[in-house]
Amino acid sequence: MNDVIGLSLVFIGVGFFLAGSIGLLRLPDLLSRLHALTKADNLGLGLLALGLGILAGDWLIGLKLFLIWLLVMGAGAAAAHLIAGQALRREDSR
Amino acid sequence: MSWLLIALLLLLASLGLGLLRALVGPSLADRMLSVQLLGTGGVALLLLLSVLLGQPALIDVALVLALLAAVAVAALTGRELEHE
Amino acid sequence: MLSSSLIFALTGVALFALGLRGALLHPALLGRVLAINVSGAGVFMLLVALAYRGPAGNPDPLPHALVLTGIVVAVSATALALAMGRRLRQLEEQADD
Amino acid sequence: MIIDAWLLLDLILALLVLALGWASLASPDLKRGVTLFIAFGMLLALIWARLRAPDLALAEAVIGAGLTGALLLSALRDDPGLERPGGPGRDGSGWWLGLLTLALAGVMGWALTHALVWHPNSGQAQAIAAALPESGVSNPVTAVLLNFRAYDTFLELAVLLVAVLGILALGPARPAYRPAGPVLAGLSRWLLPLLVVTAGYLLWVGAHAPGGAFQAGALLAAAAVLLRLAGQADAGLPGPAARRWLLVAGVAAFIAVGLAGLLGSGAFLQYPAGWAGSLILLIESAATLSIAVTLALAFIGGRQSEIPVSPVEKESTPC
Repeated sequence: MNDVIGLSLVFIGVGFFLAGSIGLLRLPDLLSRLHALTKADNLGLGLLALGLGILAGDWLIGLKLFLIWLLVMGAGAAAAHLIAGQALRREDSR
Repeated sequence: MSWLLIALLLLLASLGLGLLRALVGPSLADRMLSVQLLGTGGVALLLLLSVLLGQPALIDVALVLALLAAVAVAALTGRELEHE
Repeated sequence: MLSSSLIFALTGVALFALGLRGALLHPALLGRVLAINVSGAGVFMLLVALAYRGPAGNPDPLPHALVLTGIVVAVSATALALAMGRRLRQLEEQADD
Repeated sequence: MIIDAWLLLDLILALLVLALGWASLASPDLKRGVTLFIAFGMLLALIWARLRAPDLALAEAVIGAGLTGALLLSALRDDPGLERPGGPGRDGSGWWLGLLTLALAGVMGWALTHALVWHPNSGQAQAIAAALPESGVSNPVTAVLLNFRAYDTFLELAVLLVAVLGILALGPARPAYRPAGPVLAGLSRWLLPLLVVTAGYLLWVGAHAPGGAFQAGALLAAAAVLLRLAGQADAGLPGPAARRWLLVAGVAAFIAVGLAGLLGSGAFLQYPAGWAGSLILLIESAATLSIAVTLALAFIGGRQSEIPVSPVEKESTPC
């Protein structure tokens, strides 16, 4: 049972990654791509890590995966700000 | 286990699609965004690989990649010269 | 007979050649430094691919150790090359004045 | 079926890495080229992980994906002239040089294919695995680096020292970065401790799992790079005298342990029985600091004496 739940979470997570990549390719302008991508990826990684944690069945590994997810989320939010800021600065200077 | 391998392939396909944005651009920020995706997706890929290859050390690699992806974006968006 | 080892060994050769061509032909100094890094990555990939034989066996750690030192030397050599490029540019500017 | 899926994975990875390598060199805009090169480095880290080389994946994640890119970007920022064509003219000779490298690649690829298809693996991996219990550590890569082939690592640290001396001799430091805005300042405030703690973890764990002095040192250097990007001109490095000591610490530890071995066991770098593990940790700790300071100074790009370092600094100090 745990295996089924874990695997489903992994696949839903991968689905979010696919959605994010397709968004990155198809959305018309930079800022909408930025929003779509960072949200989809962080959610995708979270679900995938949760699924793998359930599959591993080891709370220590689960904790490590959770910490990595927190780290990626924090860094991702900052990175999105920095990239958006850089894009705006470049537009100003043109 | 082979279900995880399918997940891994799908994830890699997703990263490949994202990298197309890095190749075509057009703006530099688009390419940075693609690098950001590769960082997050790379972490996910490493976590899956660590289970599939039976190498728990790859979780450490995922941690380090997550840390360095943030440093890389900081370097990419680095400010201009101090005295200008 | 296609194997993982062969795929990455051939990719390594291709990267090496790509980098070598860039190191010879890239118009800008920084581009040539970049190209040398790409060709170095090709050599590393060749070594790691040769250390890896089949998914079952444990890979040979000796090439891994060589490549590890190689990665660190490559980054410091890159830094030295960039510092030399900068000095070269300064000397050229002085000569122009 | 399972084997085929792995091969498909390998083919996709190989194609992606080739495309990124090609695109980063073909780009006329060098900042774009370096951005693609950072992606190239991240992909390499994934490939090393795939090829069961986690030690390399760690090093590549820090250096290929981070430090090299940061170095190239700071050079580009400091001297936009690097983008201009320079060096001898190559008009007309380009096509045959390209053809020549293509031919070289063909010959190498043909030879490799033959070698891989016809020749089995040598027994080296088994030999190393058999000698591993005597090495004092259980991570085979660390055993090779610091016991079986410690000479190589010793000389490599000497090479790093020479490189950084060259950089220091070539001129003053690159100009510092502006003080960070709120986002970058916030990021570095919580990222820095994590980088330092992870570096310590990798150094400690290197004895029995992937990690070790190179990865830990590079991670510490990444922390220094982040500090400098956030506006701290000296990248958090200590004063000039301490810097010199730290730069030579790795080589010095190697020489000290090597000479002690010479006196004790009659051979340079021969560890006395039972002491190998502790001596390796001692050398690795010193090497970590040396590598970190070396790479941080490489990023700073020269002596910090001839320019006003930053408005906050009271006086400029020679290094």
